[in-house]
Amino acid sequence: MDASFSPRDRYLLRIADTALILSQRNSEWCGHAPVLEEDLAQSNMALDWLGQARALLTHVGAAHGLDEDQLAMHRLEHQFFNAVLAELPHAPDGRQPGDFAFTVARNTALSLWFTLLWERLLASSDPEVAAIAAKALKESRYHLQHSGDWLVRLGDGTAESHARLQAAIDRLWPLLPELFEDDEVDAAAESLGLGPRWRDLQAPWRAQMDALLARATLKAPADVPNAHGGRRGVHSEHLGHLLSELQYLQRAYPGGVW
Amino acid sequence: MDASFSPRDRYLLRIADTALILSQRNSEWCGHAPVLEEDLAQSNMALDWLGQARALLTHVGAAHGLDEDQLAMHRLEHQFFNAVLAELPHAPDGRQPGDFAFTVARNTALSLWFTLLWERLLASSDPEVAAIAAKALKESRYHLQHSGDWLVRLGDGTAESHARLQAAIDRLWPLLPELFEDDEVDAAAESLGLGPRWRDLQAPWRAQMDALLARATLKAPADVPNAHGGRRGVHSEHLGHLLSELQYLQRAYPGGVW
Amino acid sequence: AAKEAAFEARIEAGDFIEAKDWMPAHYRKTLVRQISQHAHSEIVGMLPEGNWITRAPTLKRKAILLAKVQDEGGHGLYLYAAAETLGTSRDEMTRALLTGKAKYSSIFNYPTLTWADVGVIGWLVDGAAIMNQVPLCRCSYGPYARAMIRVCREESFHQRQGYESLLVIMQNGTAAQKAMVQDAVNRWWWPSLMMFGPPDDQSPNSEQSLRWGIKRFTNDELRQKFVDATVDQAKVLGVTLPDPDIRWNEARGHHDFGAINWDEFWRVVGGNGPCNRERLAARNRAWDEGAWVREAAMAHAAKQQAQHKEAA
Amino acid sequence: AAKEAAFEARIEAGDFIEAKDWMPAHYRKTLVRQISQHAHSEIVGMLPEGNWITRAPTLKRKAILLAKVQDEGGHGLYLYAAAETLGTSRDEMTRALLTGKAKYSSIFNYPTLTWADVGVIGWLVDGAAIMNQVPLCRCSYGPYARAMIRVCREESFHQRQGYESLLVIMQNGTAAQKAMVQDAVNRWWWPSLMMFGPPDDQSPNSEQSLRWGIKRFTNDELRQKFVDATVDQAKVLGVTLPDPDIRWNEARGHHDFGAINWDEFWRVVGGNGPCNRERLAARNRAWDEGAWVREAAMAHAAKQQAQHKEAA
Repeated sequence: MDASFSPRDRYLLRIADTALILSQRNSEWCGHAPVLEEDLAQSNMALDWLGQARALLTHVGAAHGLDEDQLAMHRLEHQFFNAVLAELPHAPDGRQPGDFAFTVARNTALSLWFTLLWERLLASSDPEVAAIAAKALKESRYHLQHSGDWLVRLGDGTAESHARLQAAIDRLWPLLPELFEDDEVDAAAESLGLGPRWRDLQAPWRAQMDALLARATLKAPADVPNAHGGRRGVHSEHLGHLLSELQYLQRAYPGGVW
Repeated sequence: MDASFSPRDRYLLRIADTALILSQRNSEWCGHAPVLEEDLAQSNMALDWLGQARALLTHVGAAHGLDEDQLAMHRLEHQFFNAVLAELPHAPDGRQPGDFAFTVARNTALSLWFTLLWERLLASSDPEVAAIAAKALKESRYHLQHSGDWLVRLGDGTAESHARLQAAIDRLWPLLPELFEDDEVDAAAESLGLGPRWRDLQAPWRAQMDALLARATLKAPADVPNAHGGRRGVHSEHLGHLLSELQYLQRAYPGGVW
Repeated sequence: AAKEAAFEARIEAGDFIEAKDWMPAHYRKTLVRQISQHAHSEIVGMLPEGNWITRAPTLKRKAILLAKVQDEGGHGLYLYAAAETLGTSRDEMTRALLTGKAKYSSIFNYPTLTWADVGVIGWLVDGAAIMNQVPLCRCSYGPYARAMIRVCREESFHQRQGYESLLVIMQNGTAAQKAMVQDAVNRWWWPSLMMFGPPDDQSPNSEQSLRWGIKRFTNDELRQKFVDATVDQAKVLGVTLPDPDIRWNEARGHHDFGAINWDEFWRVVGGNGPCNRERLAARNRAWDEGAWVREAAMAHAAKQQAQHKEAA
Repeated sequence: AAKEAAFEARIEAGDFIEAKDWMPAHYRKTLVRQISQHAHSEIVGMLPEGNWITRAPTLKRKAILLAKVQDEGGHGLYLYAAAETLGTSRDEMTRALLTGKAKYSSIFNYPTLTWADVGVIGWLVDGAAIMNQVPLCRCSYGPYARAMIRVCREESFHQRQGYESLLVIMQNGTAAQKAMVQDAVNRWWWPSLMMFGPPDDQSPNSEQSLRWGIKRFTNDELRQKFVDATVDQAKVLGVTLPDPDIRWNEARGHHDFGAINWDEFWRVVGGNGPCNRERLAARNRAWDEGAWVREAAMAHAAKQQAQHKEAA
């Protein structure tokens, strides 16, 4: 796809792509969860994130004459701007089913982040974004409740579940700094009134996360410097594999109508 | 791809595709094997199978004005005619690295099968096929030696390795009948002098496999009826995922030159 | 014996039997078997369609498919709950599934090989399921009948969605897409017909079930209804059903159709279909890998309870 | 001390030191560290390129890549063998890698994100490696020098293959393909320059290594040679090196270039690059999951030996 994206587009695509890729990952649980109720809950969250992504992609695409599927299915890897955290497989070795501990930890971390972000986007100067945020915020609060409950339940469950959750937290922690990085895209969004600098979400995120970790008897690892540039289109090696699935059908049947 | 394949084409594509897909699977070990020497050996076998597939695809494609890559990268799933056994992931849960026990068991079973097949193809009425067989037979004998040695080593190693190998044999056994099935494509190949009916390979395969299993202190499971139609383009659910990787790049960069 | 007579009279009168009511042991057992088998089918049925969620061709189709597979999980939930009213537990039923003791619908032992399989499953497999299930909404056991009302409503919706997704392709798609649809129809047609079970003369449990109002039509009656309904739908769609013997029989007022390969049916029921082993392995993996999660949830709940007690 | 003087004299004379020869403990230790680090780099280096084997765009490119990654494994094998002549074992070295005690080239802590990365690694990363390694073919320790001759021959071949694969795209490819190449060059250029190690004034071990003939040029000398050679290759290729400060300096007879971000270098060396954790995890997984295979092979060998003894 040949499209050059403005700072406004990029700001919104970062959010849209993070929701889209997280949805794609969580949909992998459908049929494979530890309890049937979680097959439903994970699918439900995946559906919500997919819906949020679709709304934003449609909104961004409108300016380029592109629809949601052209954006989702025909961009190349470096044109995706999601945070790398969203694209990691649930288990480091890619096994199916994945590591539910990581799923719970990531969904908690990102639901909290989304909740804080949507709260701020309610006041976006772009009324469409504000409208999307209003719906998404309700969903995110539910996701945070659900995932946070599991975090506490598993962190403060058995010795094994505690160890697994702590390992999951340790695995995701180095991916967090990207969620709070600051750059010219954020600056543009702030000056347009489009949305907050992500950096501004860090303090409230950390305070609430620490409270959750404490209830879950888990420890926050030491912070490390940011090494990830998903927001600038520089991803982990996992995204390419994920996209080869996500986009396969559109590419294998060119000109298809679905 | 719009191409209709004659019985001759299909007969050769069944062999080519089995080699191609087996190569693709075994190449997954490169960098992840239990010992460095096996990183090299598995890669080497993958290279041999890839070479055999390329020679046959080039030969089949010539009649259609198609090159090896058009055949490998632009056919849809139902146009692949490999035996389903070749496409299974090394571990049932898809984890990386895979189950080396299954790798060894499958490579033994298929190397033996390939050895018997190439031996018969030396006498093919198609001189190009006979020439390909001459080179491939030497390679296959080496593969059989190498894989068979591992089968014995692991079957008659520790209690754990024995159990793993037996589980691997149990997992692959239901996939074997397809390798010896008989149909109109085989009949055509026989009457053209192109190659043997696969059914004719069954007795010698079973005799040699039983001898190897005995040395490995492993048991052949009970035979079951054939349920797989990879040879007719009806695969397992694994091939589609494998193809989404194999073909991604050609499809994502249409008109590309590599 | 008086109880039994009263029970038979209520069945005769078309009353619903409720969980607290007396019922013959065999009636109870038959229902538990049928309802749990139905629940298991919903759960195992999540796998073949779930296989395409990550590869759906558009985001809208992805959302529809994800919601559909989620609904199947939901059906599994109500059905397990309905079976529990008869004195079994979800754990017990799950173990029966995982050890291979309990059956599930054999149709899910076939693989989903293309995207069109998803649409065709909606059209044919859900179509056949509805044909089987609508009569169960009037089943004599109340909790099952009520669960089936909800299940059937959702299944009809899925069936229409599946059919519609095929119609879009057959009306406006490329030649390769249309070939994909026809290929999927070719593979699913016969297994769909097998979903109604063996022919009436080989179906030993049917008679009793009919008498008890657990079943309302015979296998062959339902199969014929399905063929009659589907032939016209295929015409509208523009696909060919892979049976040269299908033709309208004026005298019978039904479509004739070719002989079903019952050997294949029994082979797949007997465990040797293309995906039997993988389906069961996938369910076992989900269960085994989830054990620590379930244990931890119970441990946490116990801790919470202990705290509440202490506080009290 | 007499031994030490004789050793120094041989080094001075340009003789090779062999495994059985006396050598200072620190010389031995330095070599073990360097050779094993080099071997580890080959092994870890299989991962980023291995990531593209299943997705290579043509069967020919797949064969070339598979053979190349296999060669890297082979280099690992000779280098471990060369290190073993100094009295260490492959197991010992492997454990040092897996626990994070031993280092490997930091370049492999960057991800391969597109197919072009494979070509660019061949061109730039292998190019830089060769620049570093060719002098080692004259290293004072014989077994290492001989291993390096073979390694360098194969690396040169890989470098030409990588460059050629990019040339094909830049000359005949589509705009999207060319953009992919430029993007890969942008990502790999600076990390390639870092491969020569910190600036000379911050490289504490260099001086001793130079004196012992383990090293032949300083980091900065090699880096300059690499820049000079690469600028012209980039021109032929038609890509832009992502450094606006690159220009020919007539007075120096070399190309000037921009400042390297040494903070990033130290961050990645320190374990916080984009892939450090995943690379080490992948190696540990291969090792741990392979434990049963290695144990069984030893158990089988022991059984065989016991049988031979009995037979004898």
